Amino acid sequence: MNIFEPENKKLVESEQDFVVNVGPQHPSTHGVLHLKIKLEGETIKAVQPHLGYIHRSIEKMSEAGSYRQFSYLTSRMDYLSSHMNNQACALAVEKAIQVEVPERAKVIRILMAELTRLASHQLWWGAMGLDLGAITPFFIGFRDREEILEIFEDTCGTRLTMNYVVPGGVMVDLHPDFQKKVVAFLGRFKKRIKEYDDLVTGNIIFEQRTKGVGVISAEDAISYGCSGPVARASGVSCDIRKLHPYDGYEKLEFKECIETEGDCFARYKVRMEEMKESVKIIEQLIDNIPEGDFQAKTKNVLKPPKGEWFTRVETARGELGVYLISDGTMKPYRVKFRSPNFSHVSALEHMSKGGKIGDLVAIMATLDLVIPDVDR
Amino acid sequence: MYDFSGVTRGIHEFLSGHFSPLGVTLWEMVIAGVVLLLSLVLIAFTLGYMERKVAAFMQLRLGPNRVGFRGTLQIVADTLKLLFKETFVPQAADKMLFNLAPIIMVVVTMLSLAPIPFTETLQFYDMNIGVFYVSAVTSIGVVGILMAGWSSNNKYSLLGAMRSGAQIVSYELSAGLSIIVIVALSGSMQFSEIVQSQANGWWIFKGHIPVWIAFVVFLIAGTAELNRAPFDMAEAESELTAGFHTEYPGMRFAMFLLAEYLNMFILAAIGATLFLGGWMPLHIGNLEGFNKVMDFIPPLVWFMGKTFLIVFIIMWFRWTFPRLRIDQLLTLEWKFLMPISLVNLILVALAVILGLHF
Amino acid sequence: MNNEELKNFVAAHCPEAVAEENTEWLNVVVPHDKVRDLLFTLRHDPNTELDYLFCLSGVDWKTHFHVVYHLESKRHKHIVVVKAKVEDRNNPEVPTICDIWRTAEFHEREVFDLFGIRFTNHPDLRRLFLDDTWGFPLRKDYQDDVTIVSL
Amino acid sequence: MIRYLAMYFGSIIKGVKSLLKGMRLTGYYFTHHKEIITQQYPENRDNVPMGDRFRGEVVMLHNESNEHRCTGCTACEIACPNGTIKIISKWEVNAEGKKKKAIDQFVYHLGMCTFCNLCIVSCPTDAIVMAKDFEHSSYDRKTLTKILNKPGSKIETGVE
Repeated sequence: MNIFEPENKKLVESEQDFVVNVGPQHPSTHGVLHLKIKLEGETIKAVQPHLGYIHRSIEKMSEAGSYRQFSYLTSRMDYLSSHMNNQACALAVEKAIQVEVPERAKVIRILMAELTRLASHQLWWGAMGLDLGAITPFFIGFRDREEILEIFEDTCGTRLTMNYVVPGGVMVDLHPDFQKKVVAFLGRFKKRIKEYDDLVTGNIIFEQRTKGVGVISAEDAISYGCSGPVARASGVSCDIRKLHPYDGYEKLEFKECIETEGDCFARYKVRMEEMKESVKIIEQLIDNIPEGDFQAKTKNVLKPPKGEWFTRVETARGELGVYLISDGTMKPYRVKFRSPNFSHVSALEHMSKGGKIGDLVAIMATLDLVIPDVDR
Repeated sequence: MYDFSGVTRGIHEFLSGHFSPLGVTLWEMVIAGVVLLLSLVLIAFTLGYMERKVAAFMQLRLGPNRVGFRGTLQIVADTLKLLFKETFVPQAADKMLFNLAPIIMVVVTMLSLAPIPFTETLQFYDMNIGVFYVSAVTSIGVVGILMAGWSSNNKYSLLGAMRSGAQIVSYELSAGLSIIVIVALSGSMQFSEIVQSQANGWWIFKGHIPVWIAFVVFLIAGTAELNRAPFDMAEAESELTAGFHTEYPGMRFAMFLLAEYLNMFILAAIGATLFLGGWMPLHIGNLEGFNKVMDFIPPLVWFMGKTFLIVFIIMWFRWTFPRLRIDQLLTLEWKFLMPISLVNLILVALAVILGLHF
Repeated sequence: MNNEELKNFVAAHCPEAVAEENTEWLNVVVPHDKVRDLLFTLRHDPNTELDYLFCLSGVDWKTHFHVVYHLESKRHKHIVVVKAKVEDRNNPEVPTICDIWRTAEFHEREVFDLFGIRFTNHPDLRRLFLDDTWGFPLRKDYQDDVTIVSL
Repeated sequence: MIRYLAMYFGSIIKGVKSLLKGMRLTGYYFTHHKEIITQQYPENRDNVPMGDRFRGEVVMLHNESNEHRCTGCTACEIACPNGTIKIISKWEVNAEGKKKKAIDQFVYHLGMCTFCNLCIVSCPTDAIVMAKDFEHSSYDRKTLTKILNKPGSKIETGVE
């Protein structure tokens, strides 16, 4: 029954092995990821991730805070989709204390989540250009992301770690200018996304760098626990918004972007498509935000009954799971965050084996790793 | 109309009045050297400033604008900063080669500047094998890179140096072949004669399609020889942090930078001389008035204008394109540029032999 | 399969399994030495085919540990939660499943790092985030007066 | 043979076209300086574009007669996830001769604050708000510990 064959995990076997440390401070690891790669010339023979450089034990810290307090920490996990992280925590707590969220709050949450996804993908697009050696996309991506962050700043007060979604709804009501600004931004962005295509998508060098690189098959993607755009690029249907809808995603019309090639270019295409879908979702909602409360009435101190709840949310990077266990007191007994990037890092070796160093960089760029999310 | 020979003659006569003939020669060499060095530093500063501004405007930024008028002195400030930095040598490095590498890079670059005609009279040494000399000397630069990469005792540096070696050796071929096109057309390897052969029209206009192809090939191969994006495999910031000069601090690093910018200038100057007529003004057929106006612009301005145009194109490449992978880089050379330029050369040779060119 | 059918399926293959009441998905608690066989069956049986391990976490219940496997089937769209119960706090051991789901390799290393639960036959069981001298911070009896400042 | 040649040159032409597309975009930005988005920070300090609700730091509101609205209920202290706020209270005798709890010092550790807004939301009397000031950098960590109630300030009448 044991189909398991132990692989030799020792990286340096002889003096001839050429082992290079990529990271913890390296321009293309987007943070403090440390990879040990074994090379033969330019070809990668083995990749070994070393994690923990930014481990803050958010799960342990969450056990110390109350149910209202712990979710602000999750903004610091995947800081590029902090809204969705907060949303996942809020959903878990709401499930536990059985609170019905008002319609208006749900719509605001979706709007914010999709704007976050847009901003995250814009940053990814820019950073990916940077990884592949083109520096200009970085600035163009950031220019558009900046506008979204300004919208966030208006409503939430903060640009990156918002802590806007709280159990029971959202923290404060939308800014009066919110709708106007979002509509104006979408109008501009729909024109600008063509620039993205001009500069990168059609570019022959970019295509050569990404097509057929870092291929992961559908079975492997599932087995490695890949989710989000990475799994969808391999043809796995895994959009939580479709499969297990939350906060009213079931009422919206949008497409789950699926490619089948499973290479870097497919992942790129999926994310580009997702941006367009996010724009569509926002357009469906922005003109008819229901009136009403933005927050349900909840008790001051939240005390869920004994039990455990699991919520799954589609962040910009994939599936975020929050596993919340309560022992009946006012503090969570155990919180586990299933972060998408953690699984993607484990799939890194499978994807990049046999490729060149340049391929490794391209793969890491299209996996869209956020290291604080890996280490937590 | 504009002539530097008066100035040089004046200096020569002034010196002859005070020194023996040997002393005059020595002094003249010193003066030429100082002028050369100063102009090189000036050129490198200009290019550094230009690169920053071009990059900034292409990236929706303002670029340097704090030090000096519109940031013109920023590069001077940076140089001063690099000068004051500690110049350490890594413990495990091969100290002699480590210190020698940047010097080789800069010396080679300066050597290759000798035969380039800035104007008809402003030329350091007009040798009859100028083109050959330049392509021979510039390829020594790779030795400097290999030395830097190997002696740093750093794996990134070594990888970068090896990449650069493979790259420069391959791209030398198509760059050379595209230069030979012009040599075949003008029938000389002497830069001054090549420029003179373009008196009735630049090669890019006279030579039609083969010269256009040669020009494009020259631009691509030249960019690759410069180790600049999209061919910056030797540095490849996101892959190898800084490639062969990862370990170099302070002024030694600045020398690599100086060499890079000067190489870019030299490449652009060669391109301008061979394809765009060097210091020759633009003349259009029989438009006498137009030609007169064009003649009025000093040759040095013509030369610099053309050179900086090519420099701008190279910068434009850099700030637009992603980097190639090392195997694609070699594929581009051996499967595309090399066959194309070979066929092109045969076409040109036939045209020259049959007297078909204009 | 719905939860009831899944429950019967699990009961048929692993009689020791205890199902928990009032849960969204089927939760079964299994002794740690039986969990590998059960998981292998759940993964490879065409009726269940739980091919997506989306969460692997450890829980310290003070008297015992749980290693919780959240499994989903991409084809049948059902979800099963399997909990391996580890009684021995001093030398907790659970057989590895990283040959069944590749993603388990890192997740098991994380659980080992934070709880000190050893996964037997794991190919590369090293600490993931913390260094070797560190304790197991997510255990409830973990004491660290230096780095933990309670408010 | 012809097909291969056509493919060969076709790929070249397609590639060059795609490259020129990108160069057209960067060329457009190079020549259109009105698209530049850089802001000159220290110069535009007076009118930095900022959101209305920007969270810079926690401040306590005081009216003209140096009165604040904080009752010292410690709701913010409890709500704060990382112990940023510490309220030191004292007993005060009010006009009617009754002893009443009032704040002595409202200590705010800016260095620990994550600007999560939970204290503002929890405050029942709207005594504290988020200010827009964002230039907090300092060479001495001690300057980041602030006392928010002004010296000599009192609680506003009518605030319970």
